[in-house]
Amino acid sequence: MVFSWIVSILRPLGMAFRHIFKYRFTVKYPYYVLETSERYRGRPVLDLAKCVGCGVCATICPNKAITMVNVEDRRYPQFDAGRCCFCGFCAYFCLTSALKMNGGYELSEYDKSNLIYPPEKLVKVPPPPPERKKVVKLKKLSLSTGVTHG
Amino acid sequence: MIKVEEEVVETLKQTFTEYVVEAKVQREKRVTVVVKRERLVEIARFLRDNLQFDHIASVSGVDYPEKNEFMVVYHVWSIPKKVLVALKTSVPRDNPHLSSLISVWEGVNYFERETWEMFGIIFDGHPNLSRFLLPEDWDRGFPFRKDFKLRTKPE
Amino acid sequence: MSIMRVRWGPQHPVSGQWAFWLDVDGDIVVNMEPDIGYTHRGIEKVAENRTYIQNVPVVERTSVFDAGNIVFGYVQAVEELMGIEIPERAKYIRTIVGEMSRIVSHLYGLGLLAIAVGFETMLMWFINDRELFLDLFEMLTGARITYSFFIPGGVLHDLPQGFYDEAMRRLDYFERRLKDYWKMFFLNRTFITRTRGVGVLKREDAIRLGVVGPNLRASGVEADVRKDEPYAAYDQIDFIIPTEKEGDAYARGGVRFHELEQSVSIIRQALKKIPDGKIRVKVPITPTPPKGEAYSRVETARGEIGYYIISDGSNRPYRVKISAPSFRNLLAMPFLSRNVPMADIPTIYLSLDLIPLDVDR
Amino acid sequence: MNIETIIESLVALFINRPFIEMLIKVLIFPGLMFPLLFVVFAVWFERKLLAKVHLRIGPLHVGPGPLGGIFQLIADALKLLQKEIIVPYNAHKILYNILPLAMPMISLAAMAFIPVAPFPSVGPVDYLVVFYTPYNILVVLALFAIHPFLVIGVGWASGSKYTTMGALRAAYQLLAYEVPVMLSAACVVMVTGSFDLIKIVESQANIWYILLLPIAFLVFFVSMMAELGRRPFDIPHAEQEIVYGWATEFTGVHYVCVMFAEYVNLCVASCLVTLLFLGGWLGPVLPPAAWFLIKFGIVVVFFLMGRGVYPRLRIDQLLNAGWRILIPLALIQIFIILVLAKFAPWILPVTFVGG
Repeated sequence: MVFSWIVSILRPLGMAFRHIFKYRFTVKYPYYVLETSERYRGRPVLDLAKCVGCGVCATICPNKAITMVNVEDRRYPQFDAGRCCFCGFCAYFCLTSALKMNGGYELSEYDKSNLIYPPEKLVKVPPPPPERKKVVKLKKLSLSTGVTHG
Repeated sequence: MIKVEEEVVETLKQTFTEYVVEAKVQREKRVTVVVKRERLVEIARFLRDNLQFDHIASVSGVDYPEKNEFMVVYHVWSIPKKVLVALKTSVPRDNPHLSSLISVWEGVNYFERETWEMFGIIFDGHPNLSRFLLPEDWDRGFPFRKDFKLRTKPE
Repeated sequence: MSIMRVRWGPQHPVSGQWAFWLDVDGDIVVNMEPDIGYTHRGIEKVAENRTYIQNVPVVERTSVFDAGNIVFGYVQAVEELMGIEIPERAKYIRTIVGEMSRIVSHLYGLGLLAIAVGFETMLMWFINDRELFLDLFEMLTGARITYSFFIPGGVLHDLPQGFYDEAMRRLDYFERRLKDYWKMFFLNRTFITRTRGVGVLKREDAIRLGVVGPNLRASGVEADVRKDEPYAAYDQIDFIIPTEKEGDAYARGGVRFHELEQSVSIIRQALKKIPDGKIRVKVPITPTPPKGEAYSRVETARGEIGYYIISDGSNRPYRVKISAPSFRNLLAMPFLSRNVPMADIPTIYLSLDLIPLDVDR
Repeated sequence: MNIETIIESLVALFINRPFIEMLIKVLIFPGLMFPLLFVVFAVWFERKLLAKVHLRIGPLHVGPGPLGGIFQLIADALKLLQKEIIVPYNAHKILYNILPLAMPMISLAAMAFIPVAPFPSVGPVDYLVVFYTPYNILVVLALFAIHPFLVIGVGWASGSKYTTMGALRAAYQLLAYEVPVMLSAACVVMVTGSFDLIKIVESQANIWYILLLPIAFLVFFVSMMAELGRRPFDIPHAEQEIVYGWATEFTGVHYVCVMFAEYVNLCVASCLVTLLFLGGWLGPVLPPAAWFLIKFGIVVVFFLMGRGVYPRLRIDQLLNAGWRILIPLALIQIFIILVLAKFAPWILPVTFVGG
């Protein structure tokens, strides 16, 4: 009884000391970025050649982040990142897969008006992370140390 | 499989013939009972004591402006029987009074308070019908009614 | 004797986005009143103004900690209204996502319970391993927290390449860690002293107050929607419902912990049994279910959630009532915090796993 | 009198051995500089150590390479010193402003009585100690015991509900744990037969008291932890319950003082544990000061580790533990000493009269 009492006090101490020497989990974000998965839902990117202007994306969008605008007699989606909830329905229900979700998630802007992406801006793929950033791949999980990230 | 549900419906119909407007088995494990509001407390107590409906699941108000009435739906689950009963009763829109079921199921306390706040249905006998989810100084009426005017965001 | 009225929150380290009014006599709380509504978004009203599929991300915001199971109920209610049966494979994928979501949510909830007694290590370790499943979610759905993955008719995506191996490896690791956790936290004498006998909820009180989920099961009631009314693929999977008799904070934590073990086993079985086939039946973009109503129950991490949806035949629901688990557990909070030391208030609050988002909706 | 004679007399006044020794003692090693550096290092080390236990990285930026974050405390202190001092409306203005400033002074005063290593000097003793008195253990413990009263005063003077609660909790806790601290220190004093910390250390040349008096060590360590308010005994602060306890209302310089006092107290307590039970500066090969610092560091790690391993106790459980477990344990230890003195007096370094 007394023995188990003492064990229950000392064992956590030992376990905590053991964890001091395990790998860290934190990713130092601005210097290192995580590689996102293939399906990652960042900002949608438009393929102008495929878009038929049907407006399904605007219909399905729960937050009215997508509105249809006219560009040279054609209708194209305009995207407002400030309203987007990143559900990905626009890309999923797109009839011609003209809209695709892209992994780019660094969407913050100083000016609110920059958050609105007219079709010509929506076409551009978000640039990859700057040079100084190192992309950390999802490391193989090692069963002994429990590391998942760098 | 569906025997327990039918038994519940039959018992209710026989015991409260006049006050049960409609009772039917919606599907497996779901029973819908529409009752008159005058005997709501008695029927609820009968459900709890004789039919073992002991676990309150939800209380929802529904607004039907064209019929000029509110529908209040008590969903009660029975842990031993594993059946959910929807106990419905209608309340006139111009005189929305209903006796509270807090003496039967204590769990309806906050549900009724919320329903009062959102629909303006007054539950007689409820100990504390005061502002709960909305701000203390809310004065724009009852937001979940259908005639509540939504304020749209200024563009 | 003089009673001091202390306002606990919303600017308080552990209160969350709500407040309690505590009447304190010395160090003993004699009465407690919740003051909620700081995050009231009127989701039920919002849902009346959107189409059935647009509502999926909206109802998910009820409680983002357990996004999978929260949407599960809504989607099932809509399917019941429309009278569609989803393919077997979709059912299994839903089960996997639901259980992973339960693990994620329980890890967070247990971590918060540890925070209530001042045990940051437990929170950090749990958050750490939560990441294992967030990565899997990212792989499967494309989002880490709010993965609007279920839509009426099925699920959005099929399991990706290599998901089985990755998931199995992570589950192996996680299962080993769970044993460590049991030793480190639940057999830790200080943690036991702090949570045993705190906030004892007896069986009859739990039923009377309408408490749901792990809190109800910790009081000795074996009630779980997954067994009572099996949805998705739960009727084809072998698992048990952990229960405890004591009904105190430790028992509530223990039930959650054992549910983690069960969830791991459920995911394993589902991944092994999953049949081939379609993952979605065709449903129009704006579905219009016939007139009627449906009440669907789903066991989320915090307990049973009920969606009562009334359809009037148009493309928007006439009424959506969300009977959220934390709102139902909330009634136990004032009941338990009478004549307890002030130091037990956070333990009671977080052992019930109340989430203000979920309470307010 | 020309300028050269002035300079010469000044040099004669200041550049001499006793004065420089005094300067070293007061300003550098056991005196001012040591606790200051200790606080900077301890805060950083606590953050880093807890981060490692939590599987995090910890502070990273202010400071070079692997010592990243070591100057974070200095940056924080500079920021806090610039801040406005907010005095709550209900507060007692004078006490609120004075008491927090008094706290670090009393802690530093306790530090002045602690000898840390032998040091051949012309002063009254050949040890590194600022003020020497043969009753220094009594003085240190007495200065330690002033803290509860300051805390009660601070909590009351802040005029807020949370601070009052925190102060009352602190009063209960600190007063309850004075007794086991005194009793377990008394064990050491009994065995040594002296109130002098130097003699206590010297008498451990054969066997450290941690081996001779394990129960007293346990009681002393645990009650010191409670006195310091380290987790699992940080009930007076108890962030999750009463925001930050008696220190909730402090901003700017007051907050700096309060936190500084807490860490100086940690330093004093670790010194005491090292001196009383771990043989102080005794040890082979390395210089005595190094031995002292090594043992001191290990004690500090164990003091800090409690925060990563145990949750906080409740006030009633804490008082129970104090009155019902620690005090009887200390009394048992005293009894054991008496038994030893009767039947195996050769173990003890001191001979009891009539033993």
